[in-house]
Amino acid sequence: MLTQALLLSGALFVIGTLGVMVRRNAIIIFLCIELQLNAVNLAFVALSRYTGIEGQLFVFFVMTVAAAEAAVGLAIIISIFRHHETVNVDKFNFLKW
Amino acid sequence: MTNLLTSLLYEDWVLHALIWLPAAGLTHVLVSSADRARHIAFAWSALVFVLSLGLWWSFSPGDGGFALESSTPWIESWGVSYALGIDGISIFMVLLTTFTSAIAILGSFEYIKTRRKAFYALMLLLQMGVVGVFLATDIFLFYVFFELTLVPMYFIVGIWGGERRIYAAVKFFLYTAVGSLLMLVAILYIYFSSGVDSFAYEAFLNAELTLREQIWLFAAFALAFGIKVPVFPLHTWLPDAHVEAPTPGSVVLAAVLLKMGTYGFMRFLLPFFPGAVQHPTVVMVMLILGVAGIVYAAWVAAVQPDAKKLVAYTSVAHMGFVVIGIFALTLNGLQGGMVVMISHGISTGALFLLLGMMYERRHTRLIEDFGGIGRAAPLFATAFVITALASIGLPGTSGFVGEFLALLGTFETHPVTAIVAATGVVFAAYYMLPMVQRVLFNKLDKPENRTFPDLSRREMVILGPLVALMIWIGVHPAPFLERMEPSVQVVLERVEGARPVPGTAGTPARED
Amino acid sequence: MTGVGTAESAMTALAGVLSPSPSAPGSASGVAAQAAEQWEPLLPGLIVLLPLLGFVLNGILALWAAGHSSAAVRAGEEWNPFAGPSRPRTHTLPTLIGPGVMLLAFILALVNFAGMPADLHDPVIRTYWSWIATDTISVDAALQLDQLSMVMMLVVTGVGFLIHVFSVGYMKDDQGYPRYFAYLNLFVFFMLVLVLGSGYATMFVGWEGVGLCSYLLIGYWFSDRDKSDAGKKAFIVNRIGDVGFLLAMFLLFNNFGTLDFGPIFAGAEGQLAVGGTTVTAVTLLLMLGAAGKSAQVPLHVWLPDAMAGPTPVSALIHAATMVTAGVYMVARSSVLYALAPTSQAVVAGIGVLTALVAATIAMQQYDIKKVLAYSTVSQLGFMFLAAGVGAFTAAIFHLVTHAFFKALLFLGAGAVIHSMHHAAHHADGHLDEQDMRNMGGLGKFMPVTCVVMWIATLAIAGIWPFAGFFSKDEIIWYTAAWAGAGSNPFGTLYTVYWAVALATALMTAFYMTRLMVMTFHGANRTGAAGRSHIHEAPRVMTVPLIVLALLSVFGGWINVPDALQESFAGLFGVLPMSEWLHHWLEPVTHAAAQIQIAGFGEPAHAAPPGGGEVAWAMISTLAAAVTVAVAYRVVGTNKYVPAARDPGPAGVLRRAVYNKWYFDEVYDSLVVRPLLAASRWCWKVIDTVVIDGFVNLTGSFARLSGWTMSLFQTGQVNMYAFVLTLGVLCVLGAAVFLQ
Amino acid sequence: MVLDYTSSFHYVLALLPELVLSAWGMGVLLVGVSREQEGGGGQELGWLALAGLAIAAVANGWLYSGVTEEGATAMIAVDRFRLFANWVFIIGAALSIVISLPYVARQRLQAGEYYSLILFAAVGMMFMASARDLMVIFLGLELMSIGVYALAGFNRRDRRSAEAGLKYFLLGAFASAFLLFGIALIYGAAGSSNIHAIAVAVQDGTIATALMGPGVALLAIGFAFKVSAVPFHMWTPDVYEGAPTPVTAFMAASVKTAAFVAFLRVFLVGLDGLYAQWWSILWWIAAITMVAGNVVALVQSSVKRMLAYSSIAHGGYLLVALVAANDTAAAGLLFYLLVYTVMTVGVFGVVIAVGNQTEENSRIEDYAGFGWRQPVLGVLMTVFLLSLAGFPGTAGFIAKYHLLLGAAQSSLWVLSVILVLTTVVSYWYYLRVAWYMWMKEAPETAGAGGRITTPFATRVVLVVSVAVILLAGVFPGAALDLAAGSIDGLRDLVAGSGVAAGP
Repeated sequence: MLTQALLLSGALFVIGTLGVMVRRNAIIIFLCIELQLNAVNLAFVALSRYTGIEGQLFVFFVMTVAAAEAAVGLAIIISIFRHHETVNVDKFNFLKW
Repeated sequence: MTNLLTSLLYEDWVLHALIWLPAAGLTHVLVSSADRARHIAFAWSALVFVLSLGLWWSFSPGDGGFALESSTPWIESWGVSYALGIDGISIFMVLLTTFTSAIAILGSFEYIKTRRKAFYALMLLLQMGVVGVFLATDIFLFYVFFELTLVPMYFIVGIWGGERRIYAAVKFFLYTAVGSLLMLVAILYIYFSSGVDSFAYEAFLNAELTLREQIWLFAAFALAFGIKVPVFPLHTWLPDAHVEAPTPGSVVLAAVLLKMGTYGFMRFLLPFFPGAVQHPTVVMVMLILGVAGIVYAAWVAAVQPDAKKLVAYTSVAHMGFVVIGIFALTLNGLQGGMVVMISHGISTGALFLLLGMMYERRHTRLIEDFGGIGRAAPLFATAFVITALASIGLPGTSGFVGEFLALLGTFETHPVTAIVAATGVVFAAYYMLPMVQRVLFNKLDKPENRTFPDLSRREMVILGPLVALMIWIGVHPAPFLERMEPSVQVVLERVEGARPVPGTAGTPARED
Repeated sequence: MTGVGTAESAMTALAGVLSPSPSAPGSASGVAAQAAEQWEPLLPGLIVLLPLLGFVLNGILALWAAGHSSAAVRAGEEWNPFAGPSRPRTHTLPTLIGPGVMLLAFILALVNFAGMPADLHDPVIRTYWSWIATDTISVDAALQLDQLSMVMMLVVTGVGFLIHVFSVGYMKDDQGYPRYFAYLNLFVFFMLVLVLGSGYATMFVGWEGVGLCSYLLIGYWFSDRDKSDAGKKAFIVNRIGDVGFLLAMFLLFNNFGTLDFGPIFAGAEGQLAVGGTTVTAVTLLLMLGAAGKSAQVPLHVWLPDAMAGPTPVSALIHAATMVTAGVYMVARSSVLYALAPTSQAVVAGIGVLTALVAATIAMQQYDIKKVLAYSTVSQLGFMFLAAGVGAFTAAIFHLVTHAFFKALLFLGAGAVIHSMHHAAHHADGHLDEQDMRNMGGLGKFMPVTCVVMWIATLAIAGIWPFAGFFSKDEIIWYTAAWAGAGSNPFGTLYTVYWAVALATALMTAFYMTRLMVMTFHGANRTGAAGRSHIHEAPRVMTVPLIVLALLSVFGGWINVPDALQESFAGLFGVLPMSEWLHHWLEPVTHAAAQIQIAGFGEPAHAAPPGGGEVAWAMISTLAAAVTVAVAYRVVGTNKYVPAARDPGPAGVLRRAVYNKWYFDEVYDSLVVRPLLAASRWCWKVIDTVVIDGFVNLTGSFARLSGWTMSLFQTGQVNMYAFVLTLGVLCVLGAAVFLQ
Repeated sequence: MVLDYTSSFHYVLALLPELVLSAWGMGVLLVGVSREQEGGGGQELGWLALAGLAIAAVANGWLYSGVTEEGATAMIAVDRFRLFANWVFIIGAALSIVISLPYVARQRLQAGEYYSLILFAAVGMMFMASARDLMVIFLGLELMSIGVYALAGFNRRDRRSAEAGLKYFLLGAFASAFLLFGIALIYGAAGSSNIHAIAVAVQDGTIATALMGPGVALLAIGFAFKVSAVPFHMWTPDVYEGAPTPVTAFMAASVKTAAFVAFLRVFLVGLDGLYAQWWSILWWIAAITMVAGNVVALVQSSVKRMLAYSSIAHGGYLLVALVAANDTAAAGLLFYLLVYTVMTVGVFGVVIAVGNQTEENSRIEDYAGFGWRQPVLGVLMTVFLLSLAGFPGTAGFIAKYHLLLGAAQSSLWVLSVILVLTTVVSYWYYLRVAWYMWMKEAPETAGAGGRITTPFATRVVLVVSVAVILLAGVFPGAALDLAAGSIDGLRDLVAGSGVAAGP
């Protein structure tokens, strides 16, 4: 059971990873990251069955952190949107090399 | 003299003073006005020189070990000490440094016209670093000073140099750094091999190293020092650095910075890795490189249109004699190498000063821009000729004593090397005389050369002692030879005492 | 004081020059020490020191004068050094100091010569200070007085003094008058060090020192490119020889642990096998040194060029003294050479080849000094022939007589040139003052010079009873005698040498007569404008000529061979000093002679085709006389035209000879140019392209790879995430793999 | 006193510096909000923040001066290691604030938010250093990161700053996910997230290997991202270049320090038993980081970006200490971080001065002749550069030497050679700045730094920094002992207690 849960978690995580790599919209990318975090949450929950209650506790920490990240991240996205009128990360390559 | 020195407790403070007085001078220069900087710098360096002179009397060769030793813990947790000492090898290097530094500073009075404070501060910093290199008996301390000399030289070349000064300065810096940093790794290796938590020279001597380890470490040390010397084919930084450096920079570079390499050979390479040093392949490689330097550099020197570059290449050739003298592993070879080091410091330093005077007068260093200077400036020409002759090793000058002993010592163990190296005697004439001719002799056909001023009083004061030394060492080198002999003997005994059993390849390097 | 104070040692050294420590570390046995104590040489150090003192004083004056003249150069003015108040310093003092120190040195040498006991068996060594001393080598600054060095010292100081005097006249108008005497004094100093040094190392000091002076004096008029070129060439070629000398010293040191003559010669027989590799190598290397210094083939090319120096310099350095240093060195090393028969054959071969080559070239030269230069080379070849066949005394004998008559010839030529110089000033157009085609008939104007030069010519031609007859005849005879020696392995070779030497002797007579005729006889070709200014030299120049002429006449009588003593050559027993020189040098050459006889057997008493000493003496002098006569006729009938109008020699052979067998050209294309090309190649290719290329390439490579890597830095977040994920995969893979 | 957590007040005491700083940060935020931005440009808020740091320092000093903990298993460590790291964070934050003062004013940034974010980030860092639990590390890391994301994009008027913020945020969160996944796997494998418990489990062999391997790898990746190790460094140059320069300094110095401290504690304490499995991975990362960081820095034309790559390279050097994994290397790492913080902030301080409190003049050409126009700043910059290059006489040398010493002790000869050779490479680009400053003449049109005014406080701080660097370069003994003392007993944990205990 654990194996399946972890595989699912891993699959979600990979999907999130792929999304970060291929998507261009900053918000979508961020959502993919959220997907990754939630994949980890799944793993925590699954593991907590064997290791104790802390695993489930961690999930709440992670969710909190994700919320905080979302707040700051969206603010940053808005801030850059003001400059570029777009959230397409392809356009944000003023800094390079 | 000795009594006087004793009454001043000279032996207690002199080594420290030699290192730290230039630092005091540096500070003084920085807080003084730009106009007075040169005089202040000269006063300090002259003071240091005068103080160092006492070593001549105070130092007695004894059994060849270090004298005037002192050691204060510096970084205790690493076993690093501020340990100084002097022996028959370093005393001459120190004297050469204090002497040429003062001379170089005096020689730069007219040459350096801008940013004087910075220049003289850097010169004193350089002097401090070099003296430290020669006095340190703690490997860590040595390394710190060894590296420390790079910075002032980098700026001296880079700021007051010629057209391609930055290229030359960076090349100088990086070239040297490659070697010295690898040496640092090797130093650490020995540090951990010695089993003693100490960077003291003695502790390193006692490190137990297999032959294979020795050869690797030898390579690292030899690279560091070989670049400094410079040994062919690691020499290409030198011509650039010399050509671009301002005169005083060239003087110090040639007179003492290069000696740090050969000094390292004698002080560290030979005693630390006696097994590797006696390995036939290692010896052969070093001798071949030394000889290659002698012949190759002489050839290249001969076709240089730029007088300074020519002299720079002659440095490579001269240092080749030191290298073969050292790696011949004979007493005569080592002593000869020492004398060549001293002699080269004096004669090449003088040559660079002379070239600097030419440059100050004519703002060119191209040989073809001169000609017939002998008519316009006889004193200059006389000094030039004597210096050139000392440089090519005419008997009666310092150059001969050194080259003779070095070649003799080499011949004792490696006749073929000595035979090839001896052709350097011809090639020395081949590069030096045409330059002398094209600068001093021939027709005085360029109008701007007709007004070439002869030596000023200050310049005579600069060149006089140098010329006198060339002749003194050439005629009566005994005081030098007898002072250095016990120490050189110690190095040699150390090498020979550890003659490895032939055929043993040595155990593999320590496991990781 | 720690006992190594230099101030004291310097003082001791200085004091020691005047009162040296009597014993020498290496001076052989107790008997020798006793003999040495019996004879106390008078201030030998002072003899050497005097010329050095002269150099210092004249040098100071020279710098003073040069300072004035350079100030004038800078101001664009002319400065007459001999006018007004500066004359004492530019002329009077140098005149007194230069020849003065030489006179004192000569007198001291004479006093010592007179005091030297004839039976002194071991050299007297005076040690002044320890020069180069390490644990294994000890070279002292020491002088060695023995019969051989005494002879050399007398020649150097005596002939040197005469040439100094001559120079007073010859150089009197030269701007660098004090400098000239400074150099000349310095030369004598080094030459004395060379001949008096007590070991090879000390000798080498003088050896290179005279080379330096030669360089300075050849290039004395350094503003002239050709002249300074010639000086440079001399120095470099000499240094090639010096390498041989150096290596020989190393080899000797390896075998004997010392470089002092005493122990080496005493131990040589015991330590070195006859004909062994070591001794052969040592002697051949020494010969290389000698060939450089004494201008033997193939290193002879510098000497003719050296004629660029002032003519008295040519007389002193390039005829009488310095160039004979090689002969002296071989004679000094006689024991070693005797132990190496192969080397001897080589030495003799080089000698005879040089004699022949130089003589042929001399026959077709027009420059009076060039003729004399090649003649010198040729005569030096004779000396080496003598040394090579083991006739060391004969070599030294010829060295001495040659010093007399060749110095005389050069000085005479100097007088001619001096005179021609004045003529050239007034001639129309350019007039080469040394070209014999511009001379002719000068005998009328310069009778004294003409007569003394004829004496020298007859001497060099080997005509009895002039000095050259005795010395040259002895060389030729010894070649023949050793060729016929019982077990000489090189007997045939020696016979060839003998024949060539004979032919060369006749050629000598020919070209010298040609010189005399072209210069002094026939019609004058100087041109009317110049002719009136040709005059005899002043007394200060002619007196030394006359003294040398006397020596050229009678100098040979110091060594009349025993075998000829009762014949015509010894005036049927009247000439007093039968084989005096031979006996005098016996202590020095004795050992070598013993070894040689042990190896070759006794020399024969007949020449290869038969005939004894007296017969061949007569044949040679008659042949020479005939040659002179024939040459006088042949050359006298030649119609020479002034150089400006002369097309030069015709015919392949003549042209080859005229061009000195193209030695210079061959060296130029085989050595000089390839060396320069190689040097340039090393610089432009190895240094610039290969080494620096590698260095810069390392830098470029680093920057290039940096640039390449920075290309990944596209600024695209997706790209970054992609690279990051790649890294993750790698690390994860590695982690799984490592588990 | 001894903290045995019998009283819950002990928890407060154990977290005193963090608590002080958190509270102070909120205070600064409140004060900032309550004030109109005017006149002083918020400088007084900066000073206020500094005062908070000072108080935190006092608290830290109090802990340092003799407070010990009972056992070594608590979630929050009260050991020298943490406290030493706290010193470094406080110094880094304080220096960053000082060089920010004129910058914030000139750029008219919201001072209250700015300074409080720095304080919050510092709190996060402190948590990372003190954490003996992977989850606490994660929380500290996020606290720090979120603050720094905001700081990087703080200058909303500057699109480069915004872009930097966005990139940092996206990639940082992305990397956090990996870290978190790693934590989850390790937690599953060892049955605990407590570092000490993990260590014991590893020692006893009671771990699920299949999860442990990937877990360790992912954890390493998460840290590698924060220390900008190649190939997880891609964000670094862009973010460093785009962020406001004082923030760049803070990031380069303190963020890296925090990541390394946590990295060290996790790997050298918790995962020490798995050294055989992770060392070669870190070995390669260290090697590649040193090479790539230095080599790419060669071709940069912007000083800021060059320093970004240089900081990557320094990360590589520091990784060597982790690979060496012995006490010498660990002490070396701490010492290096201390020195690195001072010199990095110092060098950015000069960059700000050259840029005249703006983002201008950051091209290398702008430094031409700068040294002669501003000799004091020039000399300071030169010393900072030499120290960054690791030149004898400066603390940078002692620090780098310390790392080498550690590497040598573990016989990492190849890595040592790579370290010194890449150091040579770094000489080139550090010296390049020096040669522009001293060896090139300024263009006649010298607008660049023509009228540079540096506030007194900045000057003092820079001079003091240089003095510290030189002093620690010449007399490093005390600082070295301090660093060595901070490692004392840190790794004994593994052998020390056999009791597996929860938080």
